Amino acid sequence: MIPLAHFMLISAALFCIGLYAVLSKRNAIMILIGIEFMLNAAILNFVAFGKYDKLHMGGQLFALFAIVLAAAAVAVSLAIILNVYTYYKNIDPTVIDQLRD
Amino acid sequence: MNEFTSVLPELIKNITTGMPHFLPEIVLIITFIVVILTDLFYPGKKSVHTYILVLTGIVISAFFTILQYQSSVNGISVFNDTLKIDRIGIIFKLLFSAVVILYALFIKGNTRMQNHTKGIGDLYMLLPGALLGLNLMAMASSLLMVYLSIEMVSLVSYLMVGYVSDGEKQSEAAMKYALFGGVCSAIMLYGMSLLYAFTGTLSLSDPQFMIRLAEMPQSVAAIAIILVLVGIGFKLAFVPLHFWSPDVYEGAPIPVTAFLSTGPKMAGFAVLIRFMEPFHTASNTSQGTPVFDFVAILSVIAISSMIVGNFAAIWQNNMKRMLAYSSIGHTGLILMAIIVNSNDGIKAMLFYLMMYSIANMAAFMIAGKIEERTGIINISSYKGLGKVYPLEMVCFVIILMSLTGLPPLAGFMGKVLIFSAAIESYSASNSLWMLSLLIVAALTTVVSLFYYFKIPLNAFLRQSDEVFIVKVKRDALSYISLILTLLLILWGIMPGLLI
Amino acid sequence: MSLLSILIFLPLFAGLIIVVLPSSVREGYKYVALAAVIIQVLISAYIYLHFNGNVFTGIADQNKYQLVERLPWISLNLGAMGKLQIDYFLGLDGLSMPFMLLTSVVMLVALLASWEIKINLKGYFALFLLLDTAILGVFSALDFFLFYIFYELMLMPLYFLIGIWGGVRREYAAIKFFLYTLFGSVFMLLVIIGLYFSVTDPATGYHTFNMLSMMDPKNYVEGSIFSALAHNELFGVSARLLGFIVLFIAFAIKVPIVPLHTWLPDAHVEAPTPVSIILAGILLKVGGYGILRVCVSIFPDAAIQSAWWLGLIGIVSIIYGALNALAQTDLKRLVAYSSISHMGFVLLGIASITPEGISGAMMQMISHGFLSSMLFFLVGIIYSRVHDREIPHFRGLALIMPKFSAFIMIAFFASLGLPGFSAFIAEAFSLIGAFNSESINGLLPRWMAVCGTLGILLSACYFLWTLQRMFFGETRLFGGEKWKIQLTDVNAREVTALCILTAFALVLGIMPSLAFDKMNASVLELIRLVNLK
Amino acid sequence: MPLLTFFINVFVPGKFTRSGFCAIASIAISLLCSLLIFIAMWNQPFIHVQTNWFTIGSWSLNVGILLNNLSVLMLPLVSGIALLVHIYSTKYMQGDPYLHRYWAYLGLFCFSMLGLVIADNLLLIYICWELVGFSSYLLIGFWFTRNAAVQANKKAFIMNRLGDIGFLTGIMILFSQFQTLDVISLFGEKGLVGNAIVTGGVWTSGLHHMPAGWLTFAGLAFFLGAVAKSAQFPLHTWLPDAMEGPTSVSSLIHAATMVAAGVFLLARIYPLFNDTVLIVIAATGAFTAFMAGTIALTQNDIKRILAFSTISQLGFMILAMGVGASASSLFHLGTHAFFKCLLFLGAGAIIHEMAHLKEKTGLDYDPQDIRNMGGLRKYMPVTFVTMAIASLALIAIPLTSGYLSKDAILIESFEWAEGKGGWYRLVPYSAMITSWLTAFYISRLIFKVFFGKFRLKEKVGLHHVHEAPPAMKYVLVVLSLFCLFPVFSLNPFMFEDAWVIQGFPQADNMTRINAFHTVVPAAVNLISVFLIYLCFLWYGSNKPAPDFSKNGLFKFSQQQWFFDKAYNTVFVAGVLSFSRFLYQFDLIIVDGIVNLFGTIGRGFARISDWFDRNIIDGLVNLIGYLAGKLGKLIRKFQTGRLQQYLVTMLLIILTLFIYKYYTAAI
Repeated sequence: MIPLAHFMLISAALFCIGLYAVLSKRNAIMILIGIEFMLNAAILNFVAFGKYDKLHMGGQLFALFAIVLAAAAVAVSLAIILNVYTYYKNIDPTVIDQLRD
Repeated sequence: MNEFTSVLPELIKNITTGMPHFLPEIVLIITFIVVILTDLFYPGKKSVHTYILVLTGIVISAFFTILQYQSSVNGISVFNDTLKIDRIGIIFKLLFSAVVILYALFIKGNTRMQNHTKGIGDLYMLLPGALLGLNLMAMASSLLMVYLSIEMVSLVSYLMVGYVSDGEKQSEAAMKYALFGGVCSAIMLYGMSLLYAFTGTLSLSDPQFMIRLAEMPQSVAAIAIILVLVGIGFKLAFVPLHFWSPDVYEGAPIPVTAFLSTGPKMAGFAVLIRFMEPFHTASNTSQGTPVFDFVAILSVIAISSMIVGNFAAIWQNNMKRMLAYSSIGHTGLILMAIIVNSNDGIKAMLFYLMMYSIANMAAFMIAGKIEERTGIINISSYKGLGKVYPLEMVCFVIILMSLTGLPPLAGFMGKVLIFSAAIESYSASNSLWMLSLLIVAALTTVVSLFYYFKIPLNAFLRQSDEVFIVKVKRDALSYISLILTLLLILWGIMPGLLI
Repeated sequence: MSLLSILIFLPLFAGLIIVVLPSSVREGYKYVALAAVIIQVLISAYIYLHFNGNVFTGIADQNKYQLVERLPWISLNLGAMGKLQIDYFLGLDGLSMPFMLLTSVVMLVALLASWEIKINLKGYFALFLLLDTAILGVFSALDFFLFYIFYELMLMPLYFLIGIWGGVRREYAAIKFFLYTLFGSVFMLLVIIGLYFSVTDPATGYHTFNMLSMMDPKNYVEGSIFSALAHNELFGVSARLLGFIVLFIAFAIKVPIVPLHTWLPDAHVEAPTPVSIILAGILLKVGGYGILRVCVSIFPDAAIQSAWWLGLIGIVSIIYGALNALAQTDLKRLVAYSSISHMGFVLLGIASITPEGISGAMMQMISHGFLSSMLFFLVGIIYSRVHDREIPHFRGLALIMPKFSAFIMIAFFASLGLPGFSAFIAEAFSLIGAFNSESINGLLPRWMAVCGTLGILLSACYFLWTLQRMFFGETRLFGGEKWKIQLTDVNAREVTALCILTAFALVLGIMPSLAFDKMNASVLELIRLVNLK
Repeated sequence: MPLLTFFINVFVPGKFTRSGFCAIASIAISLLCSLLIFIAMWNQPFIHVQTNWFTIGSWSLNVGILLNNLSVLMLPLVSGIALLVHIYSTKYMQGDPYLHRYWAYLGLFCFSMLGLVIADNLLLIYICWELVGFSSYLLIGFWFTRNAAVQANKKAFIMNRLGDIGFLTGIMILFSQFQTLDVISLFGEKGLVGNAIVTGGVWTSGLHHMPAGWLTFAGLAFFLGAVAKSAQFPLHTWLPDAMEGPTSVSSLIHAATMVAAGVFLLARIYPLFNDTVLIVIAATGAFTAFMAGTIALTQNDIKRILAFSTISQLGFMILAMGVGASASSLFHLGTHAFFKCLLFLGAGAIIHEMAHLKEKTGLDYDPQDIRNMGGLRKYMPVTFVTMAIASLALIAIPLTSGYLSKDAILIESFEWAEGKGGWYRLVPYSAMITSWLTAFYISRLIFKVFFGKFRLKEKVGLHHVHEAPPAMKYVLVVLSLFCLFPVFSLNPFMFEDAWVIQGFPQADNMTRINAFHTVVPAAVNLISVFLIYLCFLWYGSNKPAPDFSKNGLFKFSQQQWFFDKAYNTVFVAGVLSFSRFLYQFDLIIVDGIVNLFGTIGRGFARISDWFDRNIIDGLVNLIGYLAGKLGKLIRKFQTGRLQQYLVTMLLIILTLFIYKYYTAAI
């Protein structure tokens, strides 16, 4: 039996790694991956704590939905990034800054 | 597993009894599927069929929603407490339907969208989906549904922004929107997972939710709640989650911008109300310290939103960007009504939202029409347009007056109601936050005048250097915006018609 | 539908007619407007003749208003807040009745001055009539909410009237005017709502926007923000005082007082002549009227507390405005600053809270309404002829425009308080009231009134100096012979307008009882109310 | 009954008449009524008729007319002189293109002056007071194309305005204290002013009281009004400038009537003054009289000499008021009105002729400069005789009216000074010196103008110069009759027998000192006669006398000449240079101060204008600027880079966390 704290630690670590990737990477795809990390951190939490919610299975349910939605979001995002690439020939978000004040 | 089988029939019963209450949404789902199919089989370039179908579907769904109004005085929870149908939710749903219908009309009237190479059918197809998401947001009463509906609306919005990708800017806007949204929803999800971890339930109306949360250390609970607020705030675009909005509003096609500034934003408020509900019932019943001090944090957010939105708007030259900032300012103002958190506050908020969405829609319609006809997107190029488009520009001015909050227009009544609620709350609580909110709201109203009035300034007060040789033709959009303007005047003089 | 409503909405109706008329009859617009305004003058004259000053004392008693009209208008059920009840509530008493007549007459003159407007006639006359409605509404509204709506409604048409038909820097002037006024009125709105929650209607028990209920301390909810007994404080200042200050600032911007006056010279200078006439003739009075009707009546205790400061502001405005007028080289700017100076007397009179002072202030507002209209009209005549109004550019105009010079002499001397004209009585009694104040209620020290007399001297200085520079001496014009031809004497239309104004100023100067009789009882009632606290 | 007709008639001149005839007719009717009233009312109890004018608050202002000795004396005086001037003007102003305006202005003046005289209410007096000033403004600037005229009328009006301020302040004080402005109830027998008491530094009347300082202040304030109107030091400089107007106007307004209004006012409100104020009044009067007399010595413009002389005589009247001799003051007012008017009209006739001459010969010279005249005695005999009589009256030679009134003042002031002693004696002595100066300057004028040779003779023939036209001539004659003693008193030597003096309550605060009654007139007259003689020696000769060189004089006794020379160097030259000095002082310092105030005022105006544009407007703009800056600052964050957005956002959220953490911990 792995203590709950470990799940939490790992999920927190995952979240932070994801966040770091989001903030530091110079590539939109890598940012997307960072987002996935963060999502998965949350999903991990849900599943881990779902153990206390056997009746409704809320955690597991949520995890499933989240996975599906994450996939959809990634698909949409990838399509959009592709679109960006066709115009900019680049997917570095620091370069793409035409819209600004 | 046995435990589960014992509750299974009850669960199923729960679902079947809930179905009638879900009728409007079912209609939307059916419309959605039918539209996909129609568009597949009758792909005509203008997609007239899809257009008509979408409108019909939405109208039917709205009709069912109206039917629900009588039966939902006390609020009905369906689907195991995931959805809650009450009057506020229904009003929101009706508002969404209205906004989406206007949106559809807008797309229909916008020739640039109509002439797009990819055809317009896919965009119509998204409308029922968007409305479905919005409706769910209005009804969501569990964390799962909150996340689900928000993501649904987000996905649809990403697609809308990226859909007519005919330029660098637009694709950039879509990318920013999607990535920013992704990060925010991930953060929100993490917050939700923490909340789930602390409370063991997803339902917001479950009493356990609050009891358990109150047992947690305040700072820890606060972290989870703030993380969830990030997700909601992304939809509302309040400070500091507003960064995406000017860029995306500018980059997106005008009808989409119009939609983004109204639909999802209103839904965000609906979700925020839902999310805060248990906290308030808890603080009303129990004597102890509140679990989370929404007043302070939302006041800070509201004040900074009003300041950032209104002051940054002063310098904008791009019409859409200006409206983006101004809508950040309006968000701050509407948050005031939420902070008051009384029945009056919500009523005031609903009235204000209604005015705001109509005015914003109409404003974008006119701006879109002008952009389409003359290619003008900058306010400084509006010079002399008052003579070319007298009807449109007069409407525009009235709309902007309403947004500023000048009597006798609906915007003024909205402001009065919100201020009334805030002052009432202040006189009850003597909270310093309320007072500072009021003062900032009043000050930023003056500031807002400054940038809104750049448009009449250019359109009427200045003479154009060049002669417009565009053909002045009034089309459906002109008349729709005229009707909306008249509505603003009517509600300003007779607000009793609404409430 | 009482006569008052007809009076108020008649211009709006005419405006709508102008909007829907096709542009092929654009020459007819002004006649439609003229017809509306003439009917308006007739109605207000009728009201004036049937107004019994001793019966209709007004102030805090609804039964003592003339032509009361009270209809439920907005009725919103707001749950916990009770019922939001807003009435369509109109009425006239001795404080507002003179202004109705003033508005009608000045509007007529402004319309006559509008003959010079050449572009975009439809928009112009529609906005003009909308403005007319708003002003009449302000003067007759007794529901605070209604008052505020009319009050704000004035801004919009003015913004466009200045902005579209104005002078070179019209954009700046228009937005400055708008921002200033909005700044005041937004905060006023907060106080209005605060008052709403503090006051209940004794008849229904609901909160109310009724101004008359707000004047009675009995109607205040116990412990509410503006309740006199609760002694609430905001930022360390008594809430009632703060409310008074906020309302005062809102109206004082209109009056205007130093140092909130800088919109005025710009707005006046850039506005087209008719709008300058309306601005100076009526709009400034809205401020003074508001102070009397709202600030002093609803917050009498705070008014007494701050009377000293009000008086000081009045004095500073008088002297500061006059000194600035002395330094101007633009004739219109000079007149604008003289307005500031003259309106200082109004403030001084009001601050004294004596019958003489307040009556003097009322009289000063009325008289200034006629005289400043006349001055701006005259300036407009020169400007329309040669598009220049720099004082040094003209000399010896009396030789080539004798009739015009005669009118300008009348206007100047009437403005500087020559006996026989209304301004004299007004200024003298504002000052007498202010002086008397120390003996009667001890609000204003006597030196204030003595300082105020300086304003009379200074006004003589700047007006006479101008007269000497522009009108006397041998003719010498900046534009040479060309100007000499362009500077034709006044025509029949202008003479009509000027004669109307002169007649009013003169009649009121010789028979001030025509005005005083109508307002005496109201003024006394107001003072009784204030002293009642 | 005469009251009613009179009331109607007073308003007739107010109507703007287009022709001189109409104006003359109306003023004649006024005169007739005035005379009737005068006969009916003199030494009768006063009549006071009131009507409600308007009500303000609960206080009603009743106005009406008050006829007592004071006003009924003034009535025929004003209307009489006005009539004469009207008649005179028909000729004098003939041919002026704006003649109808002239009549209208004169009408307005007569109306307001008569109104001023009979008004029973301080406010009404004030109104007429201002109207008088206004019509004077119009008349001074009648030739509005002349720059000097316009400057002068502006100056006159503004200086009068300064006085009006004082008047108004006085009214405010009285109103505040007594709640009425009615002259009778204020100043009548048992009036409120008399009943008010000053105790312990508090001035109390009924329920109202204020610090006693305000009593003095009120007196001074009213006096300020009188100072401006009657051209006393230091507000006298407008009067010489006002000579830019037509001469007939100068004679009516600036010599006979309007300037006397100040004295009239003092007489009306006499009970108000306390000792301090009275001393100020006396001192001011004495100083003005002396100063103006000295200045008049060296003037060359005929009208200016007369103007300074007027100031000087007004000083006498004010002085008389100050010493409590109000009856003599008013007496002098009456006599002075006639002879000064006559002098002006005579001067007008001369100027008229000189101007004609100038037109005919085309020479360029100043028709008002006495240095250009001389020997006119032969050509204008009537003018000469009448003016001579007037001059004698001015000098106060026995048998003239001036003798009666001026001696009355002198004697009473000596008596007053005797009662007070000390420095107060300066007042009568300076008055006495002034009357000698008077003798000197007026005879200088007469001799220079009428004696000797015409100084432009080399260039033109004098045959062009002839007597004034009949309308002017007869006016002069009539006026000169009024300069003689019988009109005022049957006893040519005792002023106390004059009916005017007897018509007013005698000042009883001084003891009659018989010695003065003989010594003073004797001293005055003897030295005056001597001075006239001296003048005749200097100016009446055919030689260029003012040049005090040895060969420039008659062959009179050398010895006397030495005496003269010593006298000259020590005394005359001293006086003359003092006179010049005073004139310079007047021109540079007093006028300079007035102008300085103007400049300072304008400077202030500029400063406040600058302040307005830069500071106040600047503050407003600064707020706008700051708002703009704030907006720009916020825009800085909108870099367009996604990750920067996210970082900012997360940092803010982190701050919120920290804030929450600490507030929760506490």
